Amino acid sequence: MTDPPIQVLLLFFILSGSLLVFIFLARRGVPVKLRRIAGLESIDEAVGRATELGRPVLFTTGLEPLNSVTTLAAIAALSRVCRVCAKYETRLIVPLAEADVYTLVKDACQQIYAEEGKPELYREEDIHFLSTMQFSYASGTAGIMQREQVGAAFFFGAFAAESLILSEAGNQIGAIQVAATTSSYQIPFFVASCDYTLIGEELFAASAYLTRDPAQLGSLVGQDLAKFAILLLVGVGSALATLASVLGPEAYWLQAVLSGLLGGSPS
Amino acid sequence: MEPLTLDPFWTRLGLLLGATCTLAMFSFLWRENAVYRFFEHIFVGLGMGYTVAITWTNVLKPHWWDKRVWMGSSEEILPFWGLLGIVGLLWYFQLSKKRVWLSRIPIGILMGSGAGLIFRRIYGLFFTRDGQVTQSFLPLWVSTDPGRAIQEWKLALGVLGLGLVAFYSHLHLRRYRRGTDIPAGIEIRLLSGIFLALMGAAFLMPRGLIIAYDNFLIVLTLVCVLCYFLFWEGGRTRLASSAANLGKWLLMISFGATFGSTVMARLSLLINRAQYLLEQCLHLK
Amino acid sequence: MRRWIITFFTFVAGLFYILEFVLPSKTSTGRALHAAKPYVGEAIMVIGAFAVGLGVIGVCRHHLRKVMLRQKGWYNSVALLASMFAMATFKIWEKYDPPELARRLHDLLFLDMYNQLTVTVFSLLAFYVASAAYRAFRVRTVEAGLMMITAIVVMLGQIPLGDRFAKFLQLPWTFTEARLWVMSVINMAGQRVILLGAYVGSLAFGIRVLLGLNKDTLLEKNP
Amino acid sequence: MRRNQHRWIYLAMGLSVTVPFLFRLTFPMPISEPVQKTFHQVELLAEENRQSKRKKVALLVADWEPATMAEINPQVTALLHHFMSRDIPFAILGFRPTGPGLAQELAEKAAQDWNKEYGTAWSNWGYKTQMDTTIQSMLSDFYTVIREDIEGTPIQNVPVMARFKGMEDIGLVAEFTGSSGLLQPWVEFVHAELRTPIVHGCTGVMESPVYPLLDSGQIQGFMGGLSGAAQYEQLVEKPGKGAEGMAAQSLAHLLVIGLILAANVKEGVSWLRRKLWSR
Repeated sequence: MTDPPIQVLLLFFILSGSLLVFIFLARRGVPVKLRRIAGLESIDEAVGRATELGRPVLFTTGLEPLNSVTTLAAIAALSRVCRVCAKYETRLIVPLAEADVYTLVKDACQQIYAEEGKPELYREEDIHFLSTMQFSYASGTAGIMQREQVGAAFFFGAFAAESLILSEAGNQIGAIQVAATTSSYQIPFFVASCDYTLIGEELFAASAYLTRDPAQLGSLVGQDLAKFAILLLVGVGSALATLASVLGPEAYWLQAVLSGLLGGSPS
Repeated sequence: MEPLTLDPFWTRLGLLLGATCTLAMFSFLWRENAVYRFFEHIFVGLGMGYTVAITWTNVLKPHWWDKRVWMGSSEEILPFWGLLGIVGLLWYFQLSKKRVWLSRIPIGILMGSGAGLIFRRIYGLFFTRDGQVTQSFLPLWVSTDPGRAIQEWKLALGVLGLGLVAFYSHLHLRRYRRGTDIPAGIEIRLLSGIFLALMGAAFLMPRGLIIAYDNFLIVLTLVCVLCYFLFWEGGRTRLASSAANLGKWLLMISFGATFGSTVMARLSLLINRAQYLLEQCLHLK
Repeated sequence: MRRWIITFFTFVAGLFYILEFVLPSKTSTGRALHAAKPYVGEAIMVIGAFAVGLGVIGVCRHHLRKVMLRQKGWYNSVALLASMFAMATFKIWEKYDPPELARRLHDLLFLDMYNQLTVTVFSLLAFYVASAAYRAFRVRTVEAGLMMITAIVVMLGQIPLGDRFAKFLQLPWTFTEARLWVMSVINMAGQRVILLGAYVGSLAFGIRVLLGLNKDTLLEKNP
Repeated sequence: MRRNQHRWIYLAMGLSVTVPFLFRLTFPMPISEPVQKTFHQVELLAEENRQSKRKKVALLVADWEPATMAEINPQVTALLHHFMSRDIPFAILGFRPTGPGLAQELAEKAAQDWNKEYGTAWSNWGYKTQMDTTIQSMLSDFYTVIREDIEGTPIQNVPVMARFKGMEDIGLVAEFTGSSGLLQPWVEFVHAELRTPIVHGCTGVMESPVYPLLDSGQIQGFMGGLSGAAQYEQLVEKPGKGAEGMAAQSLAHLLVIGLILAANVKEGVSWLRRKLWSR
């Protein structure tokens, strides 16, 4: 393992610092307004439609275990869906691919039903731990979707090739589907087969948006700033590289600056 | 372990089972049915059993069980081993109603370790020598180098793309302006002018000084798509939201490309299945 | 109190990795942390692995109840439980030099059933890709149009007929070339940003988890 | 019809991959440059072996897994036919547990056509872990790393390896994999140090990151996906799974493109109808 160079540490310091500052500002009560995220309102709408049809709702959190941040964000969204389901008294089915996620989700759902004052609606057998093996999980989930004729399906989290298996199974039964994933190679398939897709980072924004948690909202602003900083960095780097390319190899000092900018420039 | 000998009975039984499983899974394409349901449950069971087995053989046995030292060499491992077992067993307080909070400790450890690891992962992925950000420092201008001279079609495509951008910004800004009271047409003409100049310049520029289109497009895509992922309403200037719209278009191109290139891999799998069923099981060759 | 204990463990687990990242490996603490890293990783892996038992308990409970009460489809549950125990047994047994029959059965379960099932479910994707393409790539918006055109160009770039087609149309490029260009320029940059955004989001989420600032990570709401 | 639409699509898809098998359809392929270069590199090795007394060995690095078998196996088969037809001795080595076994199977199948046998035509060094360090140790002291072949025979006693001294006797590295990051160590260590030519085979998805390596001359050729295999089969005049599979690929690709177009035509027609109706 190589040590990160000092300028990268500084960058991390700035990034984390801006995140922390905005988190605390937001917790202090500074209001934060977010841009509209297409597909987010669809969560309530989807659950509502499933309720009208008298069909259950399905939510799954993808393949990754509990120490993946994507999964955690998905669980945050799940808690919202669970709350809405409890409110509408709609059945919620959660097939899962990781045992540690299973334990947490089971607990969380029970608690949310209790908080909504409907503990009797919580059914432990509707939280399934299927298998950590990708395609066992996929075929199990697809089977559940077809058997229970779910009215709305949510695929939030990290997915691999099974993304299309899940969303096509939902399509065959005409479920309204919302997907959100950070796995960049699977987004096209969700875009192609789901009604709404949250692309990449929108998943994190969604979890902030839904929970209205000031800490999350604040950190979104911090994230924007961090991304802007990286954007600037790319701009500066490109400008330097352009300059170096124009001046030619004589400008060795420029090469040095460029390679000193981060871990080093591409040769 | 010596390899198993080929035995026609077992081979045939294996092929029979394999073919049944394959066909049962394919029957899902028609509709969900009892046969599929049965094999799906078997599949989930097998997967579950496999999970349990590899968790034991690949994780718990080599990394925990085999490390217990009842006697002899390293003394410091023993308490560590026991402690891990205790922390691991805390999971099972999940089953008790009263002390369920204890099961949150292993959950917390897992979540915390994941959160802490993020730093190194970001560093490794983006900021090392061949990291994704470092690799984006691309010269937008390349001096005469016949090896990297750009092809006409790329230029044409790029110009077409820019034309689209100009057209779209035009539309978008007009729509956007309706809500405000900026005098008509100023920024539209300005933007269109800049793009037209760029387009013309691309054709007129001497060959060696042509903007390296690939690099330019990469940086443009990076910037615009990044703008799409900005969420704070307060930071959305007109330029940013315009870039974000373009970013969405570029994202869609990227998605189309991913979709198209994955088709081949998926089809190969089906072709492999067809080979299995037709050749190995039915001996059609 | 309970909340503090949990947050403490979370924080310490994260702090270890952060310190390991930040402290230079030349200092003695840094060296110690580097040396300890594989062991900590191992320990966390082991802790995570213990959760599998809970999953098994959950599955057994669910399906045993089905079998006991003879609910609809109970025989499926029997199949599930039986295949689970068979697979676990034979897969573990396989490591301890079992008799030939056990190995035959293992191969039957693993190679002839499990592997074939996996590959088959995976290959269902070929069908789904086709029907998703039929449904999704309709030019209703500019976005869908761009997606469709790129997908078609890339697909034509993958088959030999595509390049003949390009020659027939007298295009200045072959589809193979165009595919590589789209993949390595726009696609690459797009994927890069998605990745970047996801990781920056992870960073923020990680910081909140470590400091226990999340309202909805469910860690805090203890009865 | 509308409700069962997806079934018709599935049926068409099923037919488009099975029909080429049943009727042995093949499509002739234009040979692409990377595949031509791969072929050329093997020919160069054959020529070199013909002229010198000490035959150089080709090293087949088998790093693929059952999941990518569909694409890689035909590539390897075609390459092995080429090796055997030109009497090039070769060795198999893998850094993924399943690779050497799969390669061995393919080699035995190919050997039947050319009357070759294990031991005299090729040797199999089996599965090794720790890729980076293993390759580096192979460079410094070959025989401490590779002691025995998979049958347990000491490497020096395998006939084909009798005159083998070390890594400089390897005339070509052919690396096959469906995962990323497994080619780079060969480029970084072996090619950088000994200038050993490297050719590569990968799945279609993994193709685009390989082109820069070919451009810079760090590898000498590669084939990607089934189409690469089909082209190579054409070059060695031994049509097999690749050509067959490619026919199915082409047909299925055309089907998907056709479906997209059909959907749009349908959409257009209904749009037109709405337009006319509203007048």
